[in-house]
Amino acid sequence: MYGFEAISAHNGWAMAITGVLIVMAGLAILAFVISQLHKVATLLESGFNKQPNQTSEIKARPQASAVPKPPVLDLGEARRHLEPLTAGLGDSFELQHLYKLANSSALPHVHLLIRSLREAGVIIPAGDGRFTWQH
Amino acid sequence: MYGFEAISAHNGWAMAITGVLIVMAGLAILAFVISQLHKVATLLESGFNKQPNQTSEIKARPQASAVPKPPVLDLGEARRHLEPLTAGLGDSFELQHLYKLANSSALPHVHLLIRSLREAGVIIPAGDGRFTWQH
Amino acid sequence: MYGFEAISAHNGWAMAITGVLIVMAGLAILAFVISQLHKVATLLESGFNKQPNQTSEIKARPQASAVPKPPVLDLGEARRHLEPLTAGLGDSFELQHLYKLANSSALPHVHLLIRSLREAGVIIPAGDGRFTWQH
Amino acid sequence: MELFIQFLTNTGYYLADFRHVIMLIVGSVFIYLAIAKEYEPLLLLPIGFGILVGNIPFFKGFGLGIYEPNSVLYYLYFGVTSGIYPSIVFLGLGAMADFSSLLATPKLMLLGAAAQMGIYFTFLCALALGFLPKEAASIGIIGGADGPTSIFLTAKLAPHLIGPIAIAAYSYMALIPLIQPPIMRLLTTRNERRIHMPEMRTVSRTEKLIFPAAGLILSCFLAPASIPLLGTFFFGNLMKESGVVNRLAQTARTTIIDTATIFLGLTVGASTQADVFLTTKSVGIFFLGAVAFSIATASGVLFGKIMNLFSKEKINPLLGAAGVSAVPGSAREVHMVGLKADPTNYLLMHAVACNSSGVIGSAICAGILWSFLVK
Amino acid sequence: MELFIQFLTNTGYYLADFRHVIMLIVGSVFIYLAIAKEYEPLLLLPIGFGILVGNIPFFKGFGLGIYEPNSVLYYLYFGVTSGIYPSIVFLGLGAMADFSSLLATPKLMLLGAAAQMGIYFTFLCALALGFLPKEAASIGIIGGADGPTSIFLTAKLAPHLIGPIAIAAYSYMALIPLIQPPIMRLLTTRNERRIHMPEMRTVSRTEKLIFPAAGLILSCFLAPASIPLLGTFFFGNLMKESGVVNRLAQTARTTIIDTATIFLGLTVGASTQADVFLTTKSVGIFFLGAVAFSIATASGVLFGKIMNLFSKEKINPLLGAAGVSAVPGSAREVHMVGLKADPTNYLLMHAVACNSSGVIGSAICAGILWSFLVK
Amino acid sequence: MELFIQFLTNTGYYLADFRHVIMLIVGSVFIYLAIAKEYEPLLLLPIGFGILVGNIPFFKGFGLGIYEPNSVLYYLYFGVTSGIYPSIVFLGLGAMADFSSLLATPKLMLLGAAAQMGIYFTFLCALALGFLPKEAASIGIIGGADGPTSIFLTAKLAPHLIGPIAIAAYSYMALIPLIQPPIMRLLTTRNERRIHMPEMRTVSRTEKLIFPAAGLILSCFLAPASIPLLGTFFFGNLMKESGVVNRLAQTARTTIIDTATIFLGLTVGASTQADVFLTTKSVGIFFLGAVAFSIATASGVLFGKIMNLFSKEKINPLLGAAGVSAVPGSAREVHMVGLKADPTNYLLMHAVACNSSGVIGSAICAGILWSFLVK
Ligand code: NA
Ligand code: NA
Ligand code: NA
Repeated sequence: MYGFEAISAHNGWAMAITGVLIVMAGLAILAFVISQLHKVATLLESGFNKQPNQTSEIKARPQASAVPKPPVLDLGEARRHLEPLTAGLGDSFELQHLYKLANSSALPHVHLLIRSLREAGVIIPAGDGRFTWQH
Repeated sequence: MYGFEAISAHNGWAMAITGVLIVMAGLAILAFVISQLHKVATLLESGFNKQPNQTSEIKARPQASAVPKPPVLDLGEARRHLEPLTAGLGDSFELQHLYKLANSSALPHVHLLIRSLREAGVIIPAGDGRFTWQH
Repeated sequence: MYGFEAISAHNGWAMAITGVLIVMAGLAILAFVISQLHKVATLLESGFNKQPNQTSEIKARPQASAVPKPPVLDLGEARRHLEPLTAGLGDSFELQHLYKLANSSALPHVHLLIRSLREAGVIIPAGDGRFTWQH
Repeated sequence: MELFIQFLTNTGYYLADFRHVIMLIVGSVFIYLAIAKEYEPLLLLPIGFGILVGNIPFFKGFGLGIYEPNSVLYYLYFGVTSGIYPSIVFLGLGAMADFSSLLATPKLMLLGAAAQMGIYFTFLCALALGFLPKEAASIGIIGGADGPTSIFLTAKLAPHLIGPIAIAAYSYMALIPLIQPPIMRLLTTRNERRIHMPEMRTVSRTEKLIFPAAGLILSCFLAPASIPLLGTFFFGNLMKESGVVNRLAQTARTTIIDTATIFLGLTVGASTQADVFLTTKSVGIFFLGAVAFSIATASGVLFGKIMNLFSKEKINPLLGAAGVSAVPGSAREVHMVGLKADPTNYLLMHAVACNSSGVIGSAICAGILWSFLVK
Repeated sequence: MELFIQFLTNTGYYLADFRHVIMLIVGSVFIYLAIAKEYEPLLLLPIGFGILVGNIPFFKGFGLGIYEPNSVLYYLYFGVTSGIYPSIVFLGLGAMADFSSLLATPKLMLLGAAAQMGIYFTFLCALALGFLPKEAASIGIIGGADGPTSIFLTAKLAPHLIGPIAIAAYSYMALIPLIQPPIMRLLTTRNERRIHMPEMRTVSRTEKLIFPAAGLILSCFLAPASIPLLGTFFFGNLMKESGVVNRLAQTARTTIIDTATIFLGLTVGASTQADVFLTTKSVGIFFLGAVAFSIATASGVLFGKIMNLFSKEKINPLLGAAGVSAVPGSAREVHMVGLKADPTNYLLMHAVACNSSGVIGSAICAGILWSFLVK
Repeated sequence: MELFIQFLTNTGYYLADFRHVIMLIVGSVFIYLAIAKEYEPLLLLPIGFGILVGNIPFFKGFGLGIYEPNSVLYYLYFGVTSGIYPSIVFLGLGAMADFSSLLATPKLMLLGAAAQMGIYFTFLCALALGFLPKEAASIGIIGGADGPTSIFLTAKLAPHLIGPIAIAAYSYMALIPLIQPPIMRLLTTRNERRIHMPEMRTVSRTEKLIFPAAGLILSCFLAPASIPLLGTFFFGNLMKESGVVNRLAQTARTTIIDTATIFLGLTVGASTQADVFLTTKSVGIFFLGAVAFSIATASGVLFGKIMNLFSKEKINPLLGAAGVSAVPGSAREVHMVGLKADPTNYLLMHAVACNSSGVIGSAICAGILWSFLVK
């Protein structure tokens, strides 16, 4: 069976038209929702912005409770304290993560510390802007 | 059943001899074909060499139609034009690919542009001689 | 069926107690064995330490039999000798491995050679402290 | 001795006939296009070599062929017939995709929808040519210009056509630079091609984070049957945009998609065994594939012109051609044609937006057709 | 026209009911926690999105749902029901783990053992609440605070509960920072929290090399049923420590574990279809999950205090809380609480030792319970 | 209480007998050789640890053992029994292989062919010792000195022997440095060993691009049954040489082959359960394995000498020993022995050429034997 006959026989017209309508409708709805998204976004921003503050207060908290502890600047010891923190991040990690963890573990002068670990080559690049521990 | 008896019973001699002959013949043929390959190669070279020319003419074409457009040298804009091009290449890419794409997208002074993107650290190494966009 | 009735009916008490005992016992044994491990270790050290010596004698052997061969310092040739060695190591490798292989292949002045290959950019970093051949 | 004879009668040299030769040539052409012309090499090279592998004559019932259970190829091919590879490829594509341009100019989505008309038009043509409905739907989906989507739907509706449909889909995707530009020029005036699109607004991270979830729910509530494709697609994109699971997103857009691509291409190629592939049906499929791509392009462009009739803010109708996706080929063609008309006219980013919606659009169509015809 | 109607009646919009809405909200909350709060994002994000995917209403018997054979989700979910994913995840965890601190202070292993009491206590509670023994065991294992272990045992004993148990396990692991500290403080005096642990000795390479083999043999001789978890776990660790197969260890702790994590999370999430998930059993499971974590923490801490009664060299009882593993969350909590009591008190490394033994401990418990209840 | 007894009677401590102890020692030796001696660590380490895992005594019919359906090990082992892992490993090997030296000196291929005589000689010996034909063929293939090839053929012809044959093949590959040099010295004069090979011509990219396709067609037309190995092998090599799909080639030669290697090694090791492994057959297999390697080496060297009788341009017969592949071990041994005889004699590149052809040769032999014996 061929031609229009075949099409009608298999209910082709209905399927084609319905199909077109549905995909049009679907993407139109999606397009509309997207166009409204920035409004929803602004509403939610607050929610997502909680994170920075909250982490920053984490930073604040231990900083407060931490009495400056010079000996930590001995890199060997520093590493022994930091390395376990990064275990969870896989074998390579981004410095900002290490920084967050280090802070939450209340080590003093974290910035200074990590930088010196970098300079001492204890923390080495692992490509893609990630780093790993020198073995 | 053991010994020669077992071998003949299982048609071992035939299999062994046939097997040796076939593998010898097979690799001999292969060796011969390989030894002739460089002739086929020289014939085909032309075909494969079409590519450089063809790409180079691609280079040529848009260059012609492109009026120098200084503002593009603003790296931010440059990136907005180039980054989508690299989407198809996965998250990291080789500079030569970016270069080809950039050319075919008719941006002016592509070389200059890409170099400055590198220098500005907008394009950063991703190991294995590949590069990616600084995020 | 609920409460203690259910527990006893399903032989729960037995399982719970047995379970606790077994895991306790198991980890206790493991803990004890671990605490003795360093003794076993010191015994075995000898075994594992054979390796360095043995490799070092490998180093020694060919060195002896190798008459200094200046032309090898032509990097192109050097590469042709070394690259196949690294085939087995995958597409990137650690310099120390290359070094070992190079030694066992009795090339002269291996250290000098590899360093110059690095400097000449014939061997390039591939991230994670591994290296690969410049293509 | 008779062992020797018997072995020889099982060699390819003895079993080969002209059809194998034809297919081996086809495979070689694919490889040549991939390497020398760099047409979609990530697809054409594996498929091309797969065609070689699949068309080495062998003694059937031996456990070697891709259609013989327990053969290695059979198991690797299972990822195609089950729809797993397409689903995984979409995971990786999602982890690569950047929807900012789409989020910035949502109305371009309609162009992505319009381009899908090619699917239904081809579906009707296929019916008219006497294909069964399920076959016709699988052929129509070629117009979506999405390899994985075509393979997925065909695997569900007409698995015996996976080979020809996949080959047709990928061939025409590779030929986009030859197919689309003439159609675009034919249907647009120089002035239309010169229309500049407005600068895009920057999109907030939150929008990018909400989109995958919203997109999944809206698309799949409408066409649940597109879950296997859009579910992983939006999941991959959320992993990428979230920024908190970078190692997963990284793996998804590298190893995972690469592995799926390798085995998808190799086995789809190998599924084109001469005896099942060289049929009149395949000829029809290739003819209809060309129709599909052309109509899809045309309807996208024309819809763009229609939109201009009703909205005062004119859009460049060329963008409609990018609605067929064929990522990223068509977007680049649109960009090039636009540049030809006006060297300062940068359509690329907007074209990419149409591309993305084209991908979503044809996945939805696959869901629709599947639910129409599954019973 | 009736086709149109019939299609609409198959859309999610028509099929959805309030339960789907609930689950979609749950999924969104998981995603929100993962992104905004960064609670265990590697787990919560895939699971959360999986919940969305699994709760899009669709017409059953269509080959779409995760419980319908031949659906893509069904095949991906097979890695969960068969126990393959958990086993592979343990391979990667082993290739990441560093046992030096455990090797340096073996007696801390007892704390890891003690924390497992939470498992058996919860097991009894579950029985008392009327759960069947196999269900009760699967619920109890939540107290092990190891996602893969819980999923593995549940897949073997009570596959119909994989969804709720996995969700409960991972939720509470994400909530460790809220659950553990109060319990620790409640059960310890300030002076106990201030106890410093002695400097650790350095561990020789040979010890690290012998441990995986010794650990495998000792643990699995006792509980052979834990082979699927501990076999790969110790294998991964040996690959890492040996230093002679770095490329394998590297692949194991990156691509392999990432891939398993992606599909484990996605499909476990998708397995929470509203109709099978929203049951009173799930409520009970969540309640018991909280019990499990609390008791586990408590028993770890209390056992630490008991040990102090008998040994002159006092240990810090807080470390007991790290015995529940929940790597690395609990170790960090212990460290933080210790620091609160005395800013110079660094418990992290010792807590990590307890963590490791907690992982081994609960894998052994899974083996024990499985062998008790399999018949 | 009786529960406790009953549990104890299921522990390894109760079930273990001397055979388990033997196997555990064997496994430990493998691990020791891999780590301390660095003999083929990528193979010996996973296999060694697998032997430990497979020989922990457990209660049968429990769903734990590698031979019990539904066990995790059973599913992972499926990649071996189905032949998928070997096929995938060859994909990665192809993506690593560099055929330039082979393309530059094609006649060396004959040495690779000659070395395969070891396979057929061992096949006859095995028959003579009373092994069944299918077993004998699987044992003979050990002479190919290719792990994946041996495993593939054995999985097809005599799956019950996978364990011993794989162990034998890999053990002798690790022992190449002890087996080959004496044979080489025995069969060659100092002057022969000192023969220098001519400088190699440089090979054009086009040749490298044509070779994979030509190699596939020529080898598999002759022995179609080697498609599963050579199909992926040449595919991997084309991906590498094409240079247009670097990301795929890169994934193939890293993650894909690493993953296959890990699970292949682990499960092959675990398949050596004491009760199925410690048989007189295994003893015979190990004896025949030694024969296979020795004969293969000898026939390669002798064939080199024969070639010298007929061609005026002499080749160094040592190269014949590299025809057994055992990549890259044998090539290195040839190089070393050559250096011993003349410190300026660099045979490495030519030896690598023989290696490559040895790999192709034994894959063809696997195809031949399979097609002989499958029926
Ligand atoms: Na599309
Ligand atoms: Na635990
Ligand atoms: Na071989």
